[in-house]
Amino acid sequence: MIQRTPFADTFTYVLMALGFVLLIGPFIVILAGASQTLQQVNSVPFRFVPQDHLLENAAAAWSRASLGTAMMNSLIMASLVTVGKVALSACTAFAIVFFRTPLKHFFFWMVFITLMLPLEVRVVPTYAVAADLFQPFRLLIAALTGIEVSVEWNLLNSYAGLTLPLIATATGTFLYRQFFMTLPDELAEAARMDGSGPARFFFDMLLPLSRTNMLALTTIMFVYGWNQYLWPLLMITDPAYKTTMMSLVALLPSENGTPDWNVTLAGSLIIMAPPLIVVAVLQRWFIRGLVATEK
Amino acid sequence: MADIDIRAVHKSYGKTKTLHGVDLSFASGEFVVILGPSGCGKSTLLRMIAGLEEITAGEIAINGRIVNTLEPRERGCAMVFQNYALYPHMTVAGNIGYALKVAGVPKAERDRRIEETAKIVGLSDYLTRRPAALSGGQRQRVAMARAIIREPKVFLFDEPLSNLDAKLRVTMRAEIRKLHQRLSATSVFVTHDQVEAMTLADKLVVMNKGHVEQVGQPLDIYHRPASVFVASFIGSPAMNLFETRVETGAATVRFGGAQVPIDGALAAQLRGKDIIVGIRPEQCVVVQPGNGVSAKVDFVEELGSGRVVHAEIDGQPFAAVIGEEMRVRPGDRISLELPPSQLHVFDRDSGRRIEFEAVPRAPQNAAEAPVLAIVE
Amino acid sequence: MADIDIRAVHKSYGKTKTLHGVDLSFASGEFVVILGPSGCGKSTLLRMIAGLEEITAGEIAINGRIVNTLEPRERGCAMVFQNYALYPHMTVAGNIGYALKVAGVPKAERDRRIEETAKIVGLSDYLTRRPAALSGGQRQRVAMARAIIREPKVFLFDEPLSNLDAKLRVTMRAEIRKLHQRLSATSVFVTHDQVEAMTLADKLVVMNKGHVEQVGQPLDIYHRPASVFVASFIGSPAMNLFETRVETGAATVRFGGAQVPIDGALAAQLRGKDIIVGIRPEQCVVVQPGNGVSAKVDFVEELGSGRVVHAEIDGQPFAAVIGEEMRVRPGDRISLELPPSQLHVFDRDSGRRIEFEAVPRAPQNAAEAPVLAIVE
Amino acid sequence: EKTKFEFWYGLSGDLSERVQDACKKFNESQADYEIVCTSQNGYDTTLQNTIAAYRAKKQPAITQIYDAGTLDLMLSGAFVPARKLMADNGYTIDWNNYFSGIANYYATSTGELNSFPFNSSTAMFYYNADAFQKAGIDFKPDTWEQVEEAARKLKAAGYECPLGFNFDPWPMLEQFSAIHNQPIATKANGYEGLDAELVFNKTKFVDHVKFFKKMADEKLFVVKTKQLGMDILPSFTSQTCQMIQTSIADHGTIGKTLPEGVKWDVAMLPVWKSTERQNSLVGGASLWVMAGRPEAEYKGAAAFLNYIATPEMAEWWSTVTGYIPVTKTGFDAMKAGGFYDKAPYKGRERAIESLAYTPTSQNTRGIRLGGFTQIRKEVSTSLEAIFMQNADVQAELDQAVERGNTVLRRFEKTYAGQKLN
Amino acid sequence: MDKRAVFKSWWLPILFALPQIALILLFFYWPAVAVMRWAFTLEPPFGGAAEFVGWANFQDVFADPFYWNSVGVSLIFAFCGTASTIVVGLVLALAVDRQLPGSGLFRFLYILPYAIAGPAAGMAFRFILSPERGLMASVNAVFPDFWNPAKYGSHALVLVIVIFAWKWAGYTFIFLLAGLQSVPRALTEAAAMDGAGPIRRAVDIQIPMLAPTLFFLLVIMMTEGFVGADTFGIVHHTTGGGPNHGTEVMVFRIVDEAFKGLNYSGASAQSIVLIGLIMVFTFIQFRFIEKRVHYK
Ligand SMILES: Nc1ncnc2c1ncn2[C@@H]1O[C@H](COP(=O)(O)OP(=O)(O)OP(=O)(O)O)[C@@H](O)[C@H]1O
Ligand SMILES: Nc1ncnc2c1ncn2[C@@H]1O[C@H](COP(=O)(O)OP(=O)(O)OP(=O)(O)O)[C@@H](O)[C@H]1O
Ligand SMILES: O=P(O)(O)OC[C@H](O)CO
Ligand SMILES: [Mg+2]
Ligand SMILES: [Mg+2]
Repeated sequence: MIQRTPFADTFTYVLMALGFVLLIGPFIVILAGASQTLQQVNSVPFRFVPQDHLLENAAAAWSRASLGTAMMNSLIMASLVTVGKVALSACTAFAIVFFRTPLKHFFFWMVFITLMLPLEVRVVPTYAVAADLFQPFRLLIAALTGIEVSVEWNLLNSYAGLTLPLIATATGTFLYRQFFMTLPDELAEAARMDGSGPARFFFDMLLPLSRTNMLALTTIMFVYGWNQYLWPLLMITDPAYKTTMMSLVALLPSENGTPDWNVTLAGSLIIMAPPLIVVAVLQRWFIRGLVATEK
Repeated sequence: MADIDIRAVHKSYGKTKTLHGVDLSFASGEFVVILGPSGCGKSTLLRMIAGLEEITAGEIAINGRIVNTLEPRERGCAMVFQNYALYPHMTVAGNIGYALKVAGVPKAERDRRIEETAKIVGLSDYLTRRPAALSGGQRQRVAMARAIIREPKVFLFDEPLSNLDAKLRVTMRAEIRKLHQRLSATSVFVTHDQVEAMTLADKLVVMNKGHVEQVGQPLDIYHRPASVFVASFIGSPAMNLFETRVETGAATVRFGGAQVPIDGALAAQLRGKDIIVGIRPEQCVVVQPGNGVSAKVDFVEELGSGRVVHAEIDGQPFAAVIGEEMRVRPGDRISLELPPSQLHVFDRDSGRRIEFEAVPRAPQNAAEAPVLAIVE
Repeated sequence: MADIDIRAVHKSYGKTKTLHGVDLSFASGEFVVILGPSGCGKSTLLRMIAGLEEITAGEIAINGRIVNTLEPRERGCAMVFQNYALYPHMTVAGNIGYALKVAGVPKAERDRRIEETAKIVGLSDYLTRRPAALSGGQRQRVAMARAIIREPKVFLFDEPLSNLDAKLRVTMRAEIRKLHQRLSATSVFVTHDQVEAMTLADKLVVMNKGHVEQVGQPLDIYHRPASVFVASFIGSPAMNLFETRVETGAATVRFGGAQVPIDGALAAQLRGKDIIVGIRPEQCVVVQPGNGVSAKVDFVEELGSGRVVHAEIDGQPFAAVIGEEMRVRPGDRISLELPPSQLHVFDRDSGRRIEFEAVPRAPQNAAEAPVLAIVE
Repeated sequence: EKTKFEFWYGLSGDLSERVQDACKKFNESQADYEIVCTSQNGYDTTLQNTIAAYRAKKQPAITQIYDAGTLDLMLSGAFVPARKLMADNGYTIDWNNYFSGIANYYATSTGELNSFPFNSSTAMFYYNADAFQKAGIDFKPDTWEQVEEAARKLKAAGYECPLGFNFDPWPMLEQFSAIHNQPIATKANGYEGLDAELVFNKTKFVDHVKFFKKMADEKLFVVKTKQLGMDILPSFTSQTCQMIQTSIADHGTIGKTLPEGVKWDVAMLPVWKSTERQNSLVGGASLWVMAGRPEAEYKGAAAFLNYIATPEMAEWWSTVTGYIPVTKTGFDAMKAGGFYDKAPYKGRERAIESLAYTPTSQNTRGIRLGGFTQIRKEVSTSLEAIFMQNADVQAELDQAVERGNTVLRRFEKTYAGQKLN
Repeated sequence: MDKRAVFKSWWLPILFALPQIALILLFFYWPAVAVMRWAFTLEPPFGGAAEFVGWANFQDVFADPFYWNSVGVSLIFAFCGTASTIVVGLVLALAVDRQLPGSGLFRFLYILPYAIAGPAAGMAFRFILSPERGLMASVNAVFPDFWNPAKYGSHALVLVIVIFAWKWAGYTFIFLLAGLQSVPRALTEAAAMDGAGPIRRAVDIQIPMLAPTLFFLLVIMMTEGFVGADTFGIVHHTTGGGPNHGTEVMVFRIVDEAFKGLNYSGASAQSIVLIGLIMVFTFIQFRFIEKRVHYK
């Protein structure tokens, strides 16, 4: 469009620059702070120029908060959540979309409702369930047969406990459902005409076709898994299973008084890095995934 | 190659009825076209033959065997979908060969047959491409190849040409026809394009609102539409139709200030009846002013190869095709003769055709068949 | 009302050139149709006139004023978009009146003009509806009203009918024409539908691949296509074209086992030249076997109102329109006469028309104008 | 194969390291058991995690519960009483050897110890002697009147923060009430029944808070919290503030953290003039043995508890932390050894002095209230409102009492039918 | 919502859905049942026999002024958080949608904060907006106590909202940008021909066309603000609900009440009220707002 709008253009750049300052500025402050010495980081006014102490601060943070184990655990947790969610969601969405069973709508709503109630709201009893996974079954069996079974399975302080309750929500299922709904009916019909059964269709058609969605969901779930805070906080008492979010506390300037924010910020930079990298790298799919979940 | 019998077939989606008792039978090797406006149930019928849709009531038999409960793959039908439904993540070869792969045909044999089939549809050079990298016509061909490779007894086409541009459509039409001749499978072709229907069909089925309106050869249907619906649906520009009443005295109707005679054997019986009279724009003849029905010209469309006069008679729009040599301008008054032999008469209540003389056929005398006239 | 001058206009998107020097000039009040295949640059040209697209090189003047750098709103053009681009969140009245609102026209005055305009396009009863609650034709009318209310000097239409069904298209075509007559603004109408182009245009511009192929009156273009491209693009079924060489002896070409004479004033100069000869299917005449060009019938398309014989001559496809009374079947051999006056000759290298006699016009004698012949 | 068992504790930072040392020592001392010690980073989280783990049947064999959680544990039925454990496992402990002031806090009405006093402390008053000298203060701050005077002088001498304080109710409410013989709740601070009600909104505590408020308004007393960037302890060790009241447990840390050569001292908490000082409350935590563990673990737990109660370990523990020895013999041994005369440890004996200042009364025996964590939170919230948002002292304290009573009533109802023993 | 093309097997869908359904039953519905049970009993902290108390827990909750305080805080948090994320996202989306040179880079950058966990962002902002260092120190030096989230509840609330908005603005930005880009270009062109300049077009055409997206974001962000993982993480890590309950959002209060206050029953009652609130909100939003936003 022919537009002679120097004012509007300038204004647009000003807005975008302002957005940059607001949204990316904090990263710069963190980076600057994380690369300064104790004196520099505490000087008023703050100097936004990064210095060259990043590595030593990072090393200090790494050992103070034992970030080695924490990063590993977070990585395992985020990966498990991602893989579990991606796999289960695809299966469930397939069942919901491509079959006409009497229970379909029931399942659909059952899954849908979970969208509205995140873990935070039902964290207390979820904890109890994680502590004694088979309790419902025991109660069920006892109620049905009167027999007291004594099998127990405890998920506290385990990767299963960290991840399973997080996998048990519907976000991914919905992403897949939306995608499956956009596939033309004829695709399944053509496959049927070609003699393919449902399972074959799932593996031959749906999975390869949903690659983009998988990447999107991977990004979303990795960020989600990595950033979990409350659940590990409650769930993990064994330091061997501590996640990065839990080590944040250890990173805060210690109470002995040294306000070594440079170390704190360096540590937080380390903790932020993996999801940041994932989002930056998979951004294209991630955005597509985000937007696809909308409709 | 198989014959298909459709007996009293009904279809309902929940409470909405889509097909209300369809009876049809297609002979082996026939090219059947099902024509009808959008939403009339064409696709539904086709999909029921394919086994993609449950049959609510009635039965469908292929080669004498009732297939109501058979899975699609057990029916020996192949289908070409409107949007082709190619598998976007597979190559052309993968698309064509998928049915064989599912059937467990060994790779070598499969590759051989894929190549063979690709040759038939002229895709040999494209086997390793993805559908996204193909043009519309090529995609269409892949869809056909995918059907052909299965050597089906029945070919089903659901508006396979409607996504192509006008030129390609003509070409592909010819190709489908040729293919049919070559493979000699029974073909059922669904469309809402009357030109497609007329040019392709051995047998034409006209549907409307879940009913079959008329079955027959295309030209028969063009010349003797069985109902007002068929009359207005087939032919372009559409047949002129006007509601009127046959005079009680002579068997004529008043129209555009003139008495138009309804002649023929049964004409007398029509006296005093409410009817709808139709005439195709091509059959109207411009005569000296005062001699026929008087029409006021609204505008004229030049088609190069002819012109269509859009006029008004008794306040109703009326179209007539006239030769190029006549100078007609908006606002002019012209006189039209409506040859009685070319009139179609329909019952006003039922909309069904009233057969009042043998068959109103194409003009038979030399004067009306000008091109040949020169030659003779 | 304004005239438009387009001078040596080029358009590039990055490195791809879309328009390569277009020179056109439209007179005030003219109805210009730009016709061309998809992707030829029609919309680009239109949008450059509108100010929606930058002009890479050359200039466009409206009423003598060069508008290259003017914003759309400063050019006094109104545009009807292909999919209407109605504001879905505004009522019909809101849509129609938006331009006035932006211009700060007081509410009372605005309402008056909205009503006036709505009346013109027959939308008075729909003013409070949202576009979503309108039919295709009504939406089209809103789009028109939105353009009309601004009393533009220039009306631009970008395929405004292509989203309508066949029937509505015919109606709206007529309405646009009427409106143009009434408003007497200069109109530029883009389409790829040749029927639309033929029926609407005062002046027809045929474009191809970013070039203007021909400019002229529709019938002129139909009868004297300036290039092979125009010849094949206009007319349906398309003109038969075959490459050949004029005999060095007589001014004839060999075709289908016969000598077809190329007569006319300049014919002698063509001897020994490589040319392309074209003839419209409607102009071929079936003659007694042995008398003309021999053709093998491939298949016949029944259109009801006529039939198209698809045949083969010298291995090339060839179409001819014949009357209904002739029985022709696939495989038959027929003889065709190609009247020399109806032949179009093109240079084989440049594809441009070679004018070898005055004007090959529509048949002038009564025998060739059969319908009227009866009357006279 | 060693029998492994878990020990959760709430100490963090430096003190956490010392616990780990103790665990290591124990593991090295014998071949049958292995204790796995895990810090839960705070007393309240330890209680919280212990409960969660108990509900999940994943409780540790031993857990460290602070004073405030005592009643919560006592009524839980989720523990093995200390005396029973030791008896069952064949250890003989001289239960009377514990300081009565300490034992009383954790013992039943019959004097039976349910848990093992481990890290006991009391609140003390720390001041920077160098600053006092520079400001020309020549007295020790024994009374709050003197504290005020010192504060004024310090201020006059240019010290920005004469006294730093936070909203921790332990020194401010609990210890203050004890040494001034004020009740916190009826029924002997809850020892005599679950139907106790909070009353601290009607005691001298109210005036005390008002005094603090006045001082704060005059910028003589300054709020120092983590949220504001620096808690009281660093404010003292960084010499920002010259006086603080905090646990004797911090004595070690302060000594280590203050720059070499800075003179500082520790005193008993000040009292108001003309008040008869009472003994202060024992703070810190005790070790509980949780029920529901395999028998073998109890053997190990008993061995561990026995191990840390040995005089050598008790002395080591008191040396490396600021905690006071919990047994009389331990204390005597250390005193005899001249421990309290040596430089870094000098002054710690005042904690015991404070604890043993008078025989315990109804108001100084301890606090036996359910959900006391929550009550503390209500109090500190009120204090925060008073000092940060200028809320009315009486109204805020009334509210804290009212809300605290709600907690008590819910607790009473939850354990309806249970008797305090 | 039904697909026409479906397979007929009845056991296969069950097999496919089973893993997730099982997880949902176990970790969602079963806990939900427990919440219900606890809400009507007095659950002892260490477990054991719990007494049925009817609505008493709810009465306690409703009688508690701090509960209502947390409702208010949550409302402010969710509303302001939602409003600021949407406004910032919208402004940036409108700017980037103009597709001036370089805007692609900005688009790439704006989404990055979304990757950051609430607590981590909280920690960073504690430094960045700390009253004694960082940016605000200079301001505070001139106007003492101009900014002191440790002291003033309102400042603290602003702080957590800023963190929330920072993290989520990129998210709304992406949706709004996608929404803008799906507005047919012809519409803005039509408006341009009708004489509207860029700002007028934004206000008259683009923003109204975004209504469905805005509505969607409204629902999502309100839910996120009320019960989102980040809401808890931010509050817990940045202010711990203080000062003086100033930032005590409902989720925080629930967790705090349950795990710190050992009052599982009261917490469960609050959970149920919260769930009810979310449902009411969602309902209101769908019932009254959605009606106005769909054109097609
Ligand atoms: N799955 C379905 N559920 C409910 N109604 C349906 C379903 N499929 C089709 N219909 C309805 O049945 C009728 C016939 O549909 P059908 O697809 O057979 O029409 P059609 O003749 O093929 O039309 P078109 O030319 O538009 O493809 C339509 O009114 C349609 O709305
Ligand atoms: N924004 C653009 N960037 C790059 N190429 C473009 C752009 N817009 C159009 N083109 C190219 O310019 C050529 C002409 O496009 P234009 O839209 O003018 O064609 P058209 O004649 O209107 O075709 P149609 O009938 O399909 O609308 C096409 O090849 C198209 O791909
Ligand atoms: O800091 P401590 O270990 O002395 O403990 C202080 C209080 O007793 C905690 O409630
Ligand atoms: Mg259909
Ligand atoms: Mg175009």
